[in-house]
Amino acid sequence: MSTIEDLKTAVINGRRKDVKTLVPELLESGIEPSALLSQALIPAMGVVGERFKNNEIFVPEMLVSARAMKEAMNVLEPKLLEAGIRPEHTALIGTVEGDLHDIGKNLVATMWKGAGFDVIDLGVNVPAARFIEAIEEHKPHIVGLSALLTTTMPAMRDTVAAIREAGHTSVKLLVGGAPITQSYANEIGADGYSRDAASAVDAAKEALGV
Amino acid sequence: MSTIEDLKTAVINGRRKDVKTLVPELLESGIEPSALLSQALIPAMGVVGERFKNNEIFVPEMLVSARAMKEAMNVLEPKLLEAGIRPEHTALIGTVEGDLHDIGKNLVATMWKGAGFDVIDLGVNVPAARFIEAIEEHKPHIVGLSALLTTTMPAMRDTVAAIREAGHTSVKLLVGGAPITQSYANEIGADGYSRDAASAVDAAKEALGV
Amino acid sequence: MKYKTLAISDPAKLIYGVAPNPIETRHGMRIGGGLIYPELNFTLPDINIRKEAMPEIARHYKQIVTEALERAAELEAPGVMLEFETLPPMTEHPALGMEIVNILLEGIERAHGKYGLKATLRCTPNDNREFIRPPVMRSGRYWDAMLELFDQSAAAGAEFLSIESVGGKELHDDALVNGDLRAVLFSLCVMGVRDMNFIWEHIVAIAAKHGVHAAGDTACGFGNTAMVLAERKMIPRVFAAVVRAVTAVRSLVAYECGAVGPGKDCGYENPILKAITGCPMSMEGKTAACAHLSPMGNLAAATADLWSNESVQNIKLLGGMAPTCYMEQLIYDCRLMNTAAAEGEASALKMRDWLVKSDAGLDPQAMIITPESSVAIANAIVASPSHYAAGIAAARAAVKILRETSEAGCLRIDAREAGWLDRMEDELDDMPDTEDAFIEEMMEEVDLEKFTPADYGLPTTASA
Amino acid sequence: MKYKTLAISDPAKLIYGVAPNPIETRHGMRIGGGLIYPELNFTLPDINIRKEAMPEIARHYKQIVTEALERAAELEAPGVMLEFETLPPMTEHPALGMEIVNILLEGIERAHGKYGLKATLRCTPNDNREFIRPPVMRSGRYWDAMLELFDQSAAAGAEFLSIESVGGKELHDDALVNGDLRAVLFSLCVMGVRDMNFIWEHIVAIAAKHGVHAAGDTACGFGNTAMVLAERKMIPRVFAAVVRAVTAVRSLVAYECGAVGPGKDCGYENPILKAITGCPMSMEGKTAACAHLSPMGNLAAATADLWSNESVQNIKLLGGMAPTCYMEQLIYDCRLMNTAAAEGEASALKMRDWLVKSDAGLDPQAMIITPESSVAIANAIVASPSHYAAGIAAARAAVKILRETSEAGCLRIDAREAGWLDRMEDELDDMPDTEDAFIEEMMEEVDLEKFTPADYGLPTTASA
Ligand SMILES: [Zn+2]
Ligand SMILES: [Zn+2]
Ligand SMILES: [Zn+2]
Repeated sequence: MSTIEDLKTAVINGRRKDVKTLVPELLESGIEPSALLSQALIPAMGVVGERFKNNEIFVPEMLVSARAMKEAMNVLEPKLLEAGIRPEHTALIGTVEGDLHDIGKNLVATMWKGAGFDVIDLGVNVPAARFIEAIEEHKPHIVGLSALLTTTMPAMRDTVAAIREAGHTSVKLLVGGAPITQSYANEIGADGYSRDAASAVDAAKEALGV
Repeated sequence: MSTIEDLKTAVINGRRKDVKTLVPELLESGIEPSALLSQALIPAMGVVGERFKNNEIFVPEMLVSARAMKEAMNVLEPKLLEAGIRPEHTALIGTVEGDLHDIGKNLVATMWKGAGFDVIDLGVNVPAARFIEAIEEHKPHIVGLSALLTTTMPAMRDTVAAIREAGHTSVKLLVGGAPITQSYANEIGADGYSRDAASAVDAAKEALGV
Repeated sequence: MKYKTLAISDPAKLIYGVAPNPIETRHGMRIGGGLIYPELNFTLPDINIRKEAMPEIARHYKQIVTEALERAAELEAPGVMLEFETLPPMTEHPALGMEIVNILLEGIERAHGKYGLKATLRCTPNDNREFIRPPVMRSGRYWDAMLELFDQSAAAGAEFLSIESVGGKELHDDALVNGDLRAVLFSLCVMGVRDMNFIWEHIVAIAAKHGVHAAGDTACGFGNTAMVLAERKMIPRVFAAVVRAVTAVRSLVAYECGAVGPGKDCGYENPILKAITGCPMSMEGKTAACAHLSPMGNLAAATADLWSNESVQNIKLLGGMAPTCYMEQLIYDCRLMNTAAAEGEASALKMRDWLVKSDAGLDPQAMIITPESSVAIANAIVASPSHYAAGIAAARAAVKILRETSEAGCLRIDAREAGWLDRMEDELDDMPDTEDAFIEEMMEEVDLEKFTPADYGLPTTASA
Repeated sequence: MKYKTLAISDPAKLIYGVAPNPIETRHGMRIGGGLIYPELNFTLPDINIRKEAMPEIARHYKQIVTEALERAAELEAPGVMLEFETLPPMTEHPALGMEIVNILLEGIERAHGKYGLKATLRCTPNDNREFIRPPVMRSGRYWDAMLELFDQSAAAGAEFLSIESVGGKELHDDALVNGDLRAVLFSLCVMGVRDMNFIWEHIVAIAAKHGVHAAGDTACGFGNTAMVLAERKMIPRVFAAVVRAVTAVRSLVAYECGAVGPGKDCGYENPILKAITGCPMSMEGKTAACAHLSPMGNLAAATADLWSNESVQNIKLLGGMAPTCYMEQLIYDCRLMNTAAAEGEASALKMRDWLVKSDAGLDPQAMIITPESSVAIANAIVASPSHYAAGIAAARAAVKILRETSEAGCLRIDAREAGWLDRMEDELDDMPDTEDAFIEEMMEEVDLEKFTPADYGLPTTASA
């Protein structure tokens, strides 16, 4: 008989087909959807994220695991919603206005999803007003702002200020991107900073205090 | 008979001995001390400063002229004081706390003297309190602050702030030194910035609006 | 394929400072005519580019051109290329861009008058078309503004026109992070080639109209994205190396349309293009560490005609403003290479070989652009009947080079990466014979929300 | 004079990477043993160094050592020297300095454990004695704190001890701006030599106590002040060049007292000292443009055993933090030179000669430190009976080199500067025969408010 551990291994190894058969099988055996999520999928992505951080695997390998997790979530998500179970944390993410870079932003979104966050990706070139609108709609715990150009750093600063001025003082703002430093993050009043995608989950957890 | 023009030429050429004989001679001929200052010495140093700025002469040559001017001033100064004539502008100058560099600061002082300013040199490693004390004592129109280290730039910022907080809002603050830029000068609220010693007279005049 | 043979088929002739088709500038630089010259790049510190900030922005550019060219004159540089890579709002609003172009051109003339310095300007508007998602590639306000800036800057006196065009990028980022060589080939050799043909026809026409040079393009957003991801250990270096080889096929189209060089600094595929076209090329390496770290810091100089720092903000370093410091560094790099070359061909070749040997064995991406590798890949490209076939051939040639040099002990490949050579070879073996078949397959797979097939002259669906 | 003959009397043997007396580090670098290694220098951005800022300051240094050594490992540097040049408050309060020393040493050990990287630390406390005016040179809290930091950093594991000592600087700044060679000789060869003897006896004793290396000093505040003033066109280059030659006499004293090298990066007099002592030397040139512009960007590397960037703030460039970017640049510079040298002595010599030829003819300060000039000046020094005589002899040798090379058309001297050679020669002709006579003359002229003669073992007045 298959176990939760098998599902975890299948996600780690990025075996989508195995995942596709394991999930219904485990659900039928009476295991709760939430248990599959918290005991197999999220820990699996934790392992994968750790391996990536330690340079043991490359992004393509990590993304194969992420897709395997998504395969499972396609089945689990409706069931979790039915049971009234929502992800503990909601995250918004976007690249600031004037900036079109999305690889880093997308990777962070993937890693956050792997950590079990509900992630809403606003895309690139996102004006401050759009961030605020989305904050009011989705009530996220965390917002990730990305900038890859020195000349869009001011847009990041302005976005942080606009969000705060709009009264959203408790949502945690995380910033990152090639030109951004910890001291710039402090200076503009962000709650967290991530040097690279690999550290984005740690940074988010630290900002959330979990 | 010697003329004011001869004195000017002697200063430009740094001929101290000639200056030493020309000054008494011209005074005896009935020319006012203030005329010697404004029509010979200051214009002479203006020419020298201009030549230096245009890379036609080196500092050692400029200093020879400065010493020739000083030779003249040794005679003229008491007479000017007697006649109640004080330099139009008083300047304070110093290198900020924690910083020991003085070549640039000294050159600026020399150039300002050449422009007819009364210059009080506070030396190097000057704490903000010492600047304020001296401002209260000498009531200068202009204060020059020098910093050569990135790590003493904050001391420059603090000194500017302390002077303003002490209520000295109208004295013009000029900053300079290798790590200082125009935008840093703006940022810390200085009234002027000089890229190098050669431009220090222009910068001072601009700040004073003369 | 326009080029059927190589302009430089002997690797020993693929060398810095010398190109079969040199270009003379108005002030008398001869690029590719024997000397390697510095090409200075620069950008703003963190400033919001708005109309109100233009006086400050103008001050920055004026300071950059004045101080950097003064230093170049003091160090007696035999010539200097300045590249003005615009920032997006400067292309979106050509009046802003032109304000800077004019400041730079004035600075160049001032330095020529004052010091006799030979300097010239390359103007590189951004390709802003991707600001709309999916991008509108062949019309619209971004397209119009870009052409306007090309036209006006050439009219004002910018002697070289370049761009880092983005056609195909819609799918390429994902292709990279997924390590998907098939999607890379589609992005570069199907989409990219089509867009290059479209855009370069226009740039060449503008250059001709004003008597200036259509210089060249770069697969920066493709090959350099791969390089940076590899440098950050996000994707395998061997994969990035093969991507680099394929980018040559895309960048080549500019020259097929009439570009004459110098190719843009960040095109690490340029040695391959130099072998094919004989046009001079700009390169960047160690002295572009201010912009990105590099696994081929010396090797990149081996075949360069201009030597660039890629980009540096106008911020203060202890020695001076950063662009001035980098100008100095570039000049000394060039001086050393020119000193060797002044002693004759054998000395130039010795210097070149040391530059190559310094890096080639340590990184697959370096190994791919040695003179020998460049000629091999160039040969694979010109022997191909189509760009599609050339892309596959370039990739195959690259895999072969990596395999052979590593087996011969001349290149160390990380253990984690070894399997990727087989994986890529398998992917190449599975490629359809014809481009039409490939397009038909791909149109079933790709995300049509990301790009507009019609903008690439592609059928909207596989069946269409 | 301790050295009566040269360790390297054949200019062809005065070459980068190789010193007659190499030094082995704990992790196995052999400095002067065949390879040229990078020496990274770094400093803080604009931060007020106060106790409360120490967590932030510590973060900066930790980031510097971690990221720069990671890059060094990625680029497979065969070894790396880090230099920690303290900032004044860190020497004034040795506890602050030691906090950084320990962070750097931990970083070095971490990189050794993780990557096998061979790195080592040079600790260079400031000479804070001049914080009091006139300085107190042989006692007092600045002196005590400095010795304490030397002692503690050596105990903690810093393998090399250096300083940029300031003895004689009280009069030298004025000597420079006045172009007064006589006062330069007094500052360097009378005052400086006496202070060097005093301070280096102490440093050598501390190094011996902890089994580490007393490395060397530099006349940075003298020769480099002259160089920067010349670079800014404030004093003639020929004058700065002659000052440079004279600084060698002062810096030599460290080796006479037992220093073993590597001499400090910013000592452009180091080639002369290498010829005399055979000790390895650090140098800096083009890749120190971040710290100061240079007229000998390539030439400076020709005889170096370590290659340094002199100083860069820990600020963000587009490619990474500036120290990491400069680490990369230094490594590539060294790689190129080591690649040539790996092919044998003739190749190393060829590379060296190109480095020399690149700059020597364009600037008097460069011409003074070519291998040939260095050996000539070194010969003049060791043939002299005293430091006083050596100073005059070095200056004469320098004037002679400048005159001969410019007459031979090998060096271009600016028209404005031509008269200065005669002027300096006249000053040298007028120098008294004996040091005592010189001291007697000078004590009448100098400003006794600027320094304390007793601190130099000098009579308080001429008559005393
Ligand atoms: Zn680029
Ligand atoms: Zn120094
Ligand atoms: Zn240093």
